[in-house]
Amino acid sequence: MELAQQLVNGLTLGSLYALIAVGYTVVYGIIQLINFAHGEIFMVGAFGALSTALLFFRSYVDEGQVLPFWALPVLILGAVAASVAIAVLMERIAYRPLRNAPRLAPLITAIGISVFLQEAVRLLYGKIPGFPDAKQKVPFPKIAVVSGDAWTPFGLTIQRSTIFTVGALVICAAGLFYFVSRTKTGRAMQAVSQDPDTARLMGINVDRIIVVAFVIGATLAAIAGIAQGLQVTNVNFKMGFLAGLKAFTAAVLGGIGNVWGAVLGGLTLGIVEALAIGFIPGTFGGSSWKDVWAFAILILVLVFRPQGLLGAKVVDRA
Amino acid sequence: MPQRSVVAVGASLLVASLALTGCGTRGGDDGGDTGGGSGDSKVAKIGVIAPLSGDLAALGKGIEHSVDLAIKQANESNAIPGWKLELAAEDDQATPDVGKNAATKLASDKEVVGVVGTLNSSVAQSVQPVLAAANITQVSPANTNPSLTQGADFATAPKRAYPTYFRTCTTDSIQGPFAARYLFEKAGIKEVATVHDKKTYGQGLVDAFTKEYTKLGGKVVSAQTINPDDDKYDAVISKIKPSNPKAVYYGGEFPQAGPFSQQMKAAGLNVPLMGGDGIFSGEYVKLAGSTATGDLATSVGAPTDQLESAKSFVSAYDAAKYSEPYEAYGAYAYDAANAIINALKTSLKDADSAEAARQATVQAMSSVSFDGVTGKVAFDEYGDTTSRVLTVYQVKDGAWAPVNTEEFK
Amino acid sequence: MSTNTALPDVLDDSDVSRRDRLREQHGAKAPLLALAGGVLLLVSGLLSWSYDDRILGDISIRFYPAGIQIYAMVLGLVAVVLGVLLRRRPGWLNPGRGLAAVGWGSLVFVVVALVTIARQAGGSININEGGWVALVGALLVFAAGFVAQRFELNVRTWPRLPGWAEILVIVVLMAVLLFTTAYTLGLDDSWTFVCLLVTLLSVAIALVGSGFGEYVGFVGGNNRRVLLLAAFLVAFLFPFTQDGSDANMSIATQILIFAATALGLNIVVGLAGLLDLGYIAFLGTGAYVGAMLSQSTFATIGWKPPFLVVMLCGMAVASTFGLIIGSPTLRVSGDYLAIVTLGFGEIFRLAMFNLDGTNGPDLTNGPNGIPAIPDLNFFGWDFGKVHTVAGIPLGRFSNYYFLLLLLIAFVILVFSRLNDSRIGRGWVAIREDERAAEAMGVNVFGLKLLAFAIGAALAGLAGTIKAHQDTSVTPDQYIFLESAFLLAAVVLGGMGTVAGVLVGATILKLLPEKLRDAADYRLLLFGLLLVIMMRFRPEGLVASKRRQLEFHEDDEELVQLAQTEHLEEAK
Amino acid sequence: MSDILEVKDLVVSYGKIKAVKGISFTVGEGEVVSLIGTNGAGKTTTLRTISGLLRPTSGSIRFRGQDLTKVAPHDIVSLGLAHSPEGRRIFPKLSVEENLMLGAFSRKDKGIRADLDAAFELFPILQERRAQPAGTFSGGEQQMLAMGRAMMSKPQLLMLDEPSMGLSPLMMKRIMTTVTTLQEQGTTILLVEQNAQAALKRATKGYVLEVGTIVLSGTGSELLASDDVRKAYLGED
Amino acid sequence: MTVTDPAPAAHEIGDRVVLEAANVTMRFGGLTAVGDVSMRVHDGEIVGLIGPNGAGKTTFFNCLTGMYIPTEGRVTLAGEQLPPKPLKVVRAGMARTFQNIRLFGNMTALENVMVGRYCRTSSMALTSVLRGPKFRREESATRERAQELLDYVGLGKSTELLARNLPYGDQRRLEIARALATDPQILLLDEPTAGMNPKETEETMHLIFKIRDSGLAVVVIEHDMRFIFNLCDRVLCLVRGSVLVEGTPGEVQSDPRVIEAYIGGDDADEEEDA
Repeated sequence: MELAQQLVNGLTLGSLYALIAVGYTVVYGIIQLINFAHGEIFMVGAFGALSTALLFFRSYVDEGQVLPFWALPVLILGAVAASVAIAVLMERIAYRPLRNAPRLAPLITAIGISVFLQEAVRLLYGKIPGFPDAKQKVPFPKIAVVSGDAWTPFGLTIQRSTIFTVGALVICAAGLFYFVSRTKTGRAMQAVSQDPDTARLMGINVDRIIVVAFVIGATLAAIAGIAQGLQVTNVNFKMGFLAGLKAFTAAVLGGIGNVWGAVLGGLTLGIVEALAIGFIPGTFGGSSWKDVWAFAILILVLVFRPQGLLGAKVVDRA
Repeated sequence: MPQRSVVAVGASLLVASLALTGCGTRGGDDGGDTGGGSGDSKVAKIGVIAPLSGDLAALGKGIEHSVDLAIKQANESNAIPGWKLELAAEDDQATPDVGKNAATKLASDKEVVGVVGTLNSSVAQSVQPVLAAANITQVSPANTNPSLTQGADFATAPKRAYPTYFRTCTTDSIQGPFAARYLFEKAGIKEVATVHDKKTYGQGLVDAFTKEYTKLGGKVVSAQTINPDDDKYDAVISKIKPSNPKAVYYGGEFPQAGPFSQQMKAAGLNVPLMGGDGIFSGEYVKLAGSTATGDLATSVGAPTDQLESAKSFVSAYDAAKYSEPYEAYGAYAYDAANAIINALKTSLKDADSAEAARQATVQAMSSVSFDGVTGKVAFDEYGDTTSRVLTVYQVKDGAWAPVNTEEFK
Repeated sequence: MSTNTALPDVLDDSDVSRRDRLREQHGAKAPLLALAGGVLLLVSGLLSWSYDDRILGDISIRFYPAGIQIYAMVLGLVAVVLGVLLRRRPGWLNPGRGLAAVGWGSLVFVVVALVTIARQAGGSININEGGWVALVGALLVFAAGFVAQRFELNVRTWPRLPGWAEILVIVVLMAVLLFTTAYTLGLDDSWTFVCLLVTLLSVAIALVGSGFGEYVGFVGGNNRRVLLLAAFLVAFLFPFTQDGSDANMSIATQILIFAATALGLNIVVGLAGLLDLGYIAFLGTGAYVGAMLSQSTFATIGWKPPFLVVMLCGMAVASTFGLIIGSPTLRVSGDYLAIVTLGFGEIFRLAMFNLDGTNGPDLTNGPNGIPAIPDLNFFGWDFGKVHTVAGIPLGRFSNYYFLLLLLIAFVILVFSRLNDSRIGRGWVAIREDERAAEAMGVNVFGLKLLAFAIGAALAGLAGTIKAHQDTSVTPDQYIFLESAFLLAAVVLGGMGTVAGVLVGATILKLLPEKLRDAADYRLLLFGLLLVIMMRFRPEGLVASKRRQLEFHEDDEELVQLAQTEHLEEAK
Repeated sequence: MSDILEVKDLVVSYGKIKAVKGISFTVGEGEVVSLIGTNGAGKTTTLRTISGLLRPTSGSIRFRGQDLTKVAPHDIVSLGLAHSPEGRRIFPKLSVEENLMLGAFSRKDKGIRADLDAAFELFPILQERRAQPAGTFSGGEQQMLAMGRAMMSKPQLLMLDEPSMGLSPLMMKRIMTTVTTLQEQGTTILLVEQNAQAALKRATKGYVLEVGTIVLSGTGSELLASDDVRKAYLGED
Repeated sequence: MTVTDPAPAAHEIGDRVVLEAANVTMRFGGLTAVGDVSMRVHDGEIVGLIGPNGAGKTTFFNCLTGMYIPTEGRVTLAGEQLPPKPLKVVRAGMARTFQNIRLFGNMTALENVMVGRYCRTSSMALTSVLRGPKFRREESATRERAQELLDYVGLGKSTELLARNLPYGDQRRLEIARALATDPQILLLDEPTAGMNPKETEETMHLIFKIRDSGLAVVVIEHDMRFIFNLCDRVLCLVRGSVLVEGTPGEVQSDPRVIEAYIGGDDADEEEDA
């Protein structure tokens, strides 16, 4: 029973990681860039949803009421809009000029953006009239159907937010699969990831495809942001850092550049963490060591399978 | 070169005209800058080391303003004749390294006699030796780690670590047992689960709680820790839930405790959560949401609106119109500053300079005793506060309400 | 059929930009503009800038320049000198570029100063005549810099001074450096500090841009040992300028520790090309070893050896960790290595956080860390006490400063000697092309491990001293952001260089200390700085020759030479 | 014969280094024009500039009178200019058919299917392996795929960069024969080759590049007969 | 058809077998890239490897140099079986160049060659930091030897140029100098004249002769038939992973199987393309 419960917990956590990890992997697959700031895109998505709630459902929020279910799509739209806007800006302003720079330059830039976005939200969010100060955790509104008391089938506790998260992952993954393998733009994405210059010669607008990759990543991250908000009932400017780090780990674990790898890596990582809390006996178990186990698994996988679980050959641009 | 001569003539004209209009000497540091007033008074500074930027800035600013208030009041009432008190606030960014720099800077300032700070125990550890070396009195409004006053083996062989260090808040070793007695004796809860965030404060609280609670005959059915960086506690809650505790005792601070309470109840574990003064904050109620009703917290001193001295502090603070509220530690900081001022009354009396009075101030601290905002302010042989009045609060209608005030024995 | 004769038309530039045309038309006016602007700036220093005597120091008094008035005069003086030089057109200088830097610098400086005055005093009405004169002067110098013609440097015409004179140049330079540093650090006011920084930066860029820098490099090259000795002497003398105050020394010691660690990282990243995102763990290892083996009552290990042994232990343990972390590099490369090292860094921090007796053995006291680490004591020289040397009291941090100076000298020695050796060539070869290096008989695996081990050992050594200097060791000092800062110091300063890393470390540690007014915004600015740096100068402030070529394809002359030769051969 | 492509005073630089130093040439309708020269002569740079992957420092490139220097590379393709790059550069993880369909990425007309069949007819081996990932192919087969892919955009001008590079003599002959076939079908071809003999023999016009400059030009047979060419590029003394 | 120029000056081929590959087989999954290939190279001998693309030449090369571990068979150098590690192979005396030049682009020509000396020198970290007389002696010897080799291949004047800024032909020669710096007994050249004009090709041929004359054995992969048939003492033609024909240049180029599988039919029209 406890095993099943911890698997559910792991699945929830893993789905969230997977949603974020896809963003790392899609962008890496196209331009071999570790977009370290992707965690912040996730955070911006969560704040986007919060802002939408504050703008359009103010009365509910102020009175601590539960938002109606139809608010969910509106919040998703708001979150996606915020994430996508920031991601596209980031690509345009910071990354595009560095397209041909040595590898370290975009990485440092990414760290810079990450710090910048966190600080910008922390310092400036509360300065927008009507918005709460974001220097600390900010409560996230509850939404009918996806928030509230947990289901308890067979003695298991399944949070409603879990169902939202896992469902979102399934829908997004299916959509992504269709997009990449069945549409013309998807095929162009594959072409760009294999050989951008030649893709240009085919008449593919590579810059546009790169933007598409950032948009896809940002969309999924935004949905993850809402999922996180629903699960933990608050958002904060730092939430992107650890989640981003874990999701990046998941992407690498699955084989960076491979969308299915990101999903698999995310789920694996989530389940490893949950099981480490629940089932590693003695003093090295429990939640204080779970991250150690997660990273240890990552290192082990990479040592024995350097390209990750589903990854293709290592791209070494060192 | 005609142009050059034009420039030359122009320049010399300019210089000549200015020579006529303005001349004077630059004043030295000691001259006329103070802008009138008591020109003959000597200056002594009380420093503040607290996080004035970053996550915890709200708490730090509250400390700074409260000390500022105490200093202003002392100057107005001319508490120390012949001396003017000034505030020297330094940011520690809640980081030991930065805190050490701040302490070094204050120690180098010959006018500094005492310091109120720090907020974090970890920062205190690196600030203590610097201030001790310079004989500067340090009073912390917020450090709760027992080892800061009583040394590494505080439980078995307490030994004063730094003679210059004092604090106005109680240590974990009082708050924890106080909560244990309340739960066991008053609330009649015999089975609890404990959770802490492994930080100095949280762990100390839970350790002290557990010791007292089991001594009383209560049972800790599950002992868990969380990672303060986490947002999600599903796995930990899943581990606690099967053991069916009647309450959860949480050692830590509100940013984690609030969501923990919320998630705990969403997962069907509908028992009260209790914590220390770290969760006694309006923010906790906001984060924990509507399901927080019934959650408990202990805090030091009697409720502020029940003490006469506290009421006047609150009204004076409001009147001073600071940009940030006094927050959780403002009252303690105010008391800490007043403790130093009280000591200065003795030590500065015959001192030639602030620096010369440092040692005397430290000695005077042991005899300080007055009624402060948080209760009686006095220090024992380790530098800990002798005040042991604590209050249990409970969330009712979206706010904390006092339920029981008592002196801990 | 036609035969075109091919001439290497390397200097033919059909596309002269508008700016070049501007320079051709108005270049002749530049010296005059510079002179006029410079004189105005000089004069402005004698005038009052503000009615309020509390802003930016006290700049309300006439004919008694202070603070930013002096900076304005310095800028003016440089502008005048460059203006005169521009007129004379010496072949060994390029005053035009220098003027451009001074122009930009003066303008930024004056604008910052005036805005600060206006803001703090409540309106531009509070700006006195000096400020406006300076503004006009700065605009003139700026215009001069904009239109001034650039000359090709002819390095062969550098005058070769007699040996003693060259040494004198170095000594004077170093003296200026010492004075400036002491003065800069003495500033308390954030905005005065910013103004000074702008002044120093533009003067420095002006000197380098106009060719003085290369001249100094040339002189320094002739007298390498003297230069090194002088640099260390200046560093050694620095505490004596502090008049017993320890405030700046405390910052200086942190800079030194940070720089020593960054230099260790520079071996791994800059030379061997291995991206390490968890490097702070090695500093942490050293610090924890130092703490655990110290006399602290909180120390968890009973063994309390003398500090020299502790230092060796710190190095040994850190380099062992380095080897453990390094060994997966055999199989993992590129971006994957980055995440592995990041993972190890997090594991280290979490392990230190957790090893408190409840979760695993009690080694580190968990989040509380190991406090109350006593000061070092070398043969009766107590680092915690104030010692008076030559009448100047030297406090606790000065003592550590001297020790750390020895440390950094050692680290620099190791770094530069390794760089210029068989090992260093092996590292660079691996960085360039790992497979080719292997096929040329370079022991890739061994050298990678060596890089990790040596880098880690240096960081570990720094850590043992850090533990005593900080008096406490806690896990939250060793978070990922710190590793990112280290990497940023290396990249901002210039990968693979010593000077660059020193500069980078100084900037990253000093700015936040001095910009306390902007304390809340310092991380925001830091993020922005990283982005802007990478955009406009990815090779860092001090680029190693090799790196510079890698980032900007500037090797024109050589390539043209090679191509011409090739062309001749083909004929 | 009208000129389909006109390159005038083209200068291309990498940073401050000039790789192409002011070359001019024209390609007429239905011609096969060869650019020959050693590695580093600027041949590939020229082609990459024409197809928009590189931006010229100065000079003009006119394709049917339209200046290409400001047109984005993906738009150049739809103008009717295809470029089969050096080293083939097929998409290794995509199947043969997907590779070919990407060649027609910029097209929106209905004739794509028919052109796919035409490509298969030109290279029957591609049809046999239409579902296989292209990365498993040998060099020669990849070259066929690359040419087929370029033809899928229905180009008016086909630029082939070193189609014979790294191929065995046998395969080289096959590829060169295809070039002739394509010309006979009416495609204008700009051919860059190191193999001067093969390239010039088929060329209606040829240009010899050395270090970024055109040093010789003429008809294919003129150049073949030239002493300079024979000495420098055909290895005859 | 024959493209052989008048035979180069006669030279001695030693008796000693420097390199012997015995029944080398290399499989990747189900694919056999190299199947049962045997080859012997003597002192002072130049052996050519030809074959169509994908015939397994480069794979075979990688088996020889330790980049791949052959699935079956063994490779011996001067009688010693080679350990399948590039590092040890180089130490044993085999050096190679790459098909697509792999120089250390951001190092100078001299430094590139000095890296080649790595496996013949021994100063380690501690000695490098201490800089004793032994270190200095070794360092200056390395420098001298590197300069000597640059002079030898004709790059004496380009010492301080960055490798990536060298003209193409010089980069090929620098690669050879770098390989020679490892003091090999045998040199393996992977398409050394790819991308060269006939004049450069000829210079390369003379350089290889010069190397051969100094007693080294040389193995060359090439597509340029004229080059290979003029250069080599013996030629192996690989087709689909195994040896189709082995013999003197004359024998190989007139072998009908080689013509059919590799050089192509003798139709007059296409003759001059090769």
